Amino acid sequence: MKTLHILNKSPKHAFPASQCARFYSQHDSILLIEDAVYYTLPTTYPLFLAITELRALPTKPTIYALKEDIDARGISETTPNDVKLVTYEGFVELTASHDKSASWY
Amino acid sequence: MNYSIVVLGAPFSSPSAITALNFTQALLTQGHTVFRVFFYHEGVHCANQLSTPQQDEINLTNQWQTLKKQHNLDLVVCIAAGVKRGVLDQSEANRHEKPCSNINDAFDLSGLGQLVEATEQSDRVVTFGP
Amino acid sequence: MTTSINVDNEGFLKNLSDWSPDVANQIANNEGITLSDDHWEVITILREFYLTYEISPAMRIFVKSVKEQLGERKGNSIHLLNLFPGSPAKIASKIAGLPKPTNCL
Amino acid sequence: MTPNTHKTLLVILSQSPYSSSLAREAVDYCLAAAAFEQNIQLLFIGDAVLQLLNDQQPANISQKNVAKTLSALPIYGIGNFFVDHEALVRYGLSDEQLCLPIRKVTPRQMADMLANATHTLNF
Repeated sequence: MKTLHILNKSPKHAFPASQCARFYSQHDSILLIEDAVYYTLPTTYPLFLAITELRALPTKPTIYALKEDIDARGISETTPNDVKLVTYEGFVELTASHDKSASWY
Repeated sequence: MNYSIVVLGAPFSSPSAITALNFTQALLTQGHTVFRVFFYHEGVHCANQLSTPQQDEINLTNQWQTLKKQHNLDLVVCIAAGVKRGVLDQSEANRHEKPCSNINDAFDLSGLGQLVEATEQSDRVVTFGP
Repeated sequence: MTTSINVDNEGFLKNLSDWSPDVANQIANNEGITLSDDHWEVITILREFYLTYEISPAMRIFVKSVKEQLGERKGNSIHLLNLFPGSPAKIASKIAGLPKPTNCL
Repeated sequence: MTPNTHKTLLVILSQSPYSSSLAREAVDYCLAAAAFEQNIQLLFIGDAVLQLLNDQQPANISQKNVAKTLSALPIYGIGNFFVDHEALVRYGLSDEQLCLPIRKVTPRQMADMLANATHTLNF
């Protein structure tokens, strides 16, 4: 069963991201919304991927970010290539295509 | 698919109150159904009809009310969390001897059993954290 | 009879610290109940439950607690209904000086 | 509402007891779920292990005792308590300091619990 992990807190909060990483199973996905989209900045993204549990996964986690929140914060130019942007429509589709969602905050 | 939404953030303290509204709108646009939107923790403030943002700011309470009119949504505010934070309907205002009520009539005050039922009855439950 | 106790429109104590056995007798009188030993053993169980867990028990748990401490003959809803007609958990809680319940379940 | 035994609800608690009302509201949710005979599992992670300390005396900070109310859950029929072992170690807590009988779980087991749950609620 696939879980969509939803993160909404900025990188200053280490806990939600680390929990999301610890609960991550293969085939799950991570969606960054609200201030968690700041994880896509060039300086913070490597730190996010370096979270021990994510680094230890056999395959790289699938990471999405909410386009509306990225655009709102003026950071659309720097989104890393491996972060997939989704609109609210895509957000809905992600919740439907995963068996459940877990919100870490 | 049948969804329930849990809103834990208050307008102006957390973006999640707005995210939850946008998400619910997108859900309905795509033809999904919403079993219930449950307002808990600080999310109960979304139901306060006395909230009066400036005209060029979003009024979340009114937006939920409009969405309810269009889609007949079940908007439930946890009664314990609501009353403790000053979100009361007329019956609770009478019961607790308060001078006025303030809940927007698109919302119903009810017990946590409504959240239990929502998790039981829905295919998906999406929480918008505080 | 006229009472000097400070209660709200539903007869609950406004200040829980006002509670005493005398006050309990007055609240009971307001409810049309004269407290007997049978009432008191139940009220004592309720107060102990509240001091232990800081919550008022739901009806099912109320019955269960009375059954555990006083046995089958008294630990059933008929006995409790006889003692506290109408809504036993609510009325007994009121007399025992527990907080006014939220209109929850 | 009829209980559906095929559904498992995982309630994940992650907040310390007095940082906000969330810890309290999570217990309230569990009590309600118990009243409706739902099949729930409680998992304490991160700061939430601090909710379990059995010597809390919060009267002087004008708070109700979270541990006391948590310890009512078994009477309400909830018996599945799991705790993030690493969080216990992080805060140096031992079993005898805790107000509930708990099972310690590893990150792998926690991920499996989430994977196998029908829904999860995080408080």
